[in-house]
Amino acid sequence: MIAIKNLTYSINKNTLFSGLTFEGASGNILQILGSNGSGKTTLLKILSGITEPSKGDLEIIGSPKKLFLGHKIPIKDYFTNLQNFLSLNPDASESNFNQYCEQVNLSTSKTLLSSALSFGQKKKLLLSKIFLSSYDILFLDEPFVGLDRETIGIIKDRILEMKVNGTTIFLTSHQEVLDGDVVINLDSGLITK
Amino acid sequence: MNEFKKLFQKTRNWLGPILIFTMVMIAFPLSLNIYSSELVSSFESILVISLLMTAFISTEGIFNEDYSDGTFEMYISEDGSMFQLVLEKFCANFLMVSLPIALVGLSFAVANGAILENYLSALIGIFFVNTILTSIFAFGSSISLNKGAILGIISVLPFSMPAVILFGRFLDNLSLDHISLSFLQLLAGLSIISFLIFAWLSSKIIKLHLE
Amino acid sequence: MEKLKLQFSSISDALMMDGHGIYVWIVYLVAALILIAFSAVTDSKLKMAKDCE
Amino acid sequence: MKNLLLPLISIKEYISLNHKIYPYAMILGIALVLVGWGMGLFFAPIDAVQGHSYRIIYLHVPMAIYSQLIYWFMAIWSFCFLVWKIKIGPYMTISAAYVGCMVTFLALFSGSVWGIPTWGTWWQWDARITSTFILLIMYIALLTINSSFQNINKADQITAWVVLVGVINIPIIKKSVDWWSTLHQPASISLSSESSIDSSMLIPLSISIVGVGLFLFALGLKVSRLMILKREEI
Repeated sequence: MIAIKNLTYSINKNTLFSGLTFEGASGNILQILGSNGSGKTTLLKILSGITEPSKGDLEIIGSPKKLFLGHKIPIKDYFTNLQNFLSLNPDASESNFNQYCEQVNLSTSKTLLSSALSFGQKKKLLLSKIFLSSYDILFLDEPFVGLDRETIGIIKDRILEMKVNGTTIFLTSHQEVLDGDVVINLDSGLITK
Repeated sequence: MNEFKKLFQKTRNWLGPILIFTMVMIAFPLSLNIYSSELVSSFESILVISLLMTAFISTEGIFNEDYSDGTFEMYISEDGSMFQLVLEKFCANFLMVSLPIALVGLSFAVANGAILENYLSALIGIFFVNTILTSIFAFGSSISLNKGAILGIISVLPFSMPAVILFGRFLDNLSLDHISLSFLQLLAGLSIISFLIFAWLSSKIIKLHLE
Repeated sequence: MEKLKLQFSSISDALMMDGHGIYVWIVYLVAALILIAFSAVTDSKLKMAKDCE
Repeated sequence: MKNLLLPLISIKEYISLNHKIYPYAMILGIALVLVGWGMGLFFAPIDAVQGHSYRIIYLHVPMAIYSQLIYWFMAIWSFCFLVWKIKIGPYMTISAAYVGCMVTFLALFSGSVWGIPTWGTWWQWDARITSTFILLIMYIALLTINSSFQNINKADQITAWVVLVGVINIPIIKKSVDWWSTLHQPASISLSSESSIDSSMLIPLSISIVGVGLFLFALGLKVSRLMILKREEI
């Protein structure tokens, strides 16, 4: 589905990683490991097509449905929860919102402004995107940060469900919640299966 | 539609420029003798300068929020067209800021006796010039994303000079009652061209910023 | 072409230039200063950059 | 053919070429400038109308010409950089911007001083002066943009885009300012009477134009070398 050859990225004279070669087959979880500042987020951004690599090829076969969820949360404070939910999921309806809130245990009112939400709650609202539609390739940057144990479990289940359905999932995480089929270690440059 | 909703919710981003424009329009005659003939003659330049200022103020943070909260990144990863998003933002700004400002500007122009006839032409002219300036300054704001506004202004201010000159000519002709349909067409054409070109450039620059 | 001959009889004459000298000489002096300064600054920076390597 | 194009692609090749050309350009440039300005200042005949103050022309005209030409030069390199990703593109653009900024300032300055004895004022809202002034602002803006991003690649690309927008804008600005100033006041003042210039004035002028050009080129080579030294590992 997605093939990377000799990928190199450098800012000015500083090379973050070089010569990365791997493939992401459908139904695989690819875990990206590395210390702070090793370029995990940058690699995800390159894979999702936001950033251009300095060198190397990035080949994506077909036109898969992609999604990148970074550690920034695109929730607008001046929108109500429902408005935010609907702008994140244009095809959803109000009943989807209530359903989703029950599913992830998000206790809030739809007419409340999202500025009242806590970080974890905002993150829950954002993650509705992976619950309400399916994707071919998913890029998750630290998806479990700021979430309670219960929610982590729910999201883990959803990720595993998507994996069974053939989604390629790229993941960076400091918490060891999920085991990757492929582990990309940016510190050592090793790729293990 | 989403962009309209967003702009509408951020009251200060659209009401602010309109209020500032109105304040300048009110403050200007106070600085002159009320019976002085300067009132009419210097009104044009005040109008141009305040249009320039409000175009800058209204576009100053046009991309900042979506940039810093990750909306752009998510949008691009879903293969969304940045160009289209920027076009929507521009349109929202035109309707919510430029049009009201054109109306306010026209009413003050009439009140100060700078425009006696051709109200519709004046309205259309002010509106189109405002859209040109808005497009140019929005481009500047895309350059200075998260770098503070000064960088954006100095980099696009030279580009706005032709628009200022054009507007000066327009107001001159208007007061002499020489305004022709072709002049309005020229303004409309330039407005559309600058709208498309600067929206496209802004989308390019924003993509560069996301790296 | 034959008009191209020395126009001034003395140095003070060349400096005065019938009262226009001040303008002419200021322009040329300032220009020369700026050009030389630009060149010198670049040179010294080049040297510094080379030393750092 | 490939060997000729190599300096465009490889920084190393460019540096060695730069080292080869630089001394010739510098020495020849300085020599020609000295000859041209010397001839202009001391040997060229006096202008019938303006008197001796016209001698500023030998500095002013070359600077005015290059202030425009350098922008076009930058635009070409920016275009090459954006389209073909030519590596030395940004170095050429930015080093030209430094030189161009200085040259445009000198053009404005010499013009202003020249204006005092000739027009009785140091500033006139003439089309050419105004558009040159806007050009100076553009140079400064470009340098500011380029220096305000930490990621050099990003800075170079954004600068290149702004240069290209600017190059479309230069003729527009010029035309519009022309339109504006000619309608406000009669265009009685023209900066130089190039059409009726005598050969005895033309020769020093052309020598200084060539000389200043070579000297500026050498300066540009030097600045680009400095930038490469700072940014790249060779």
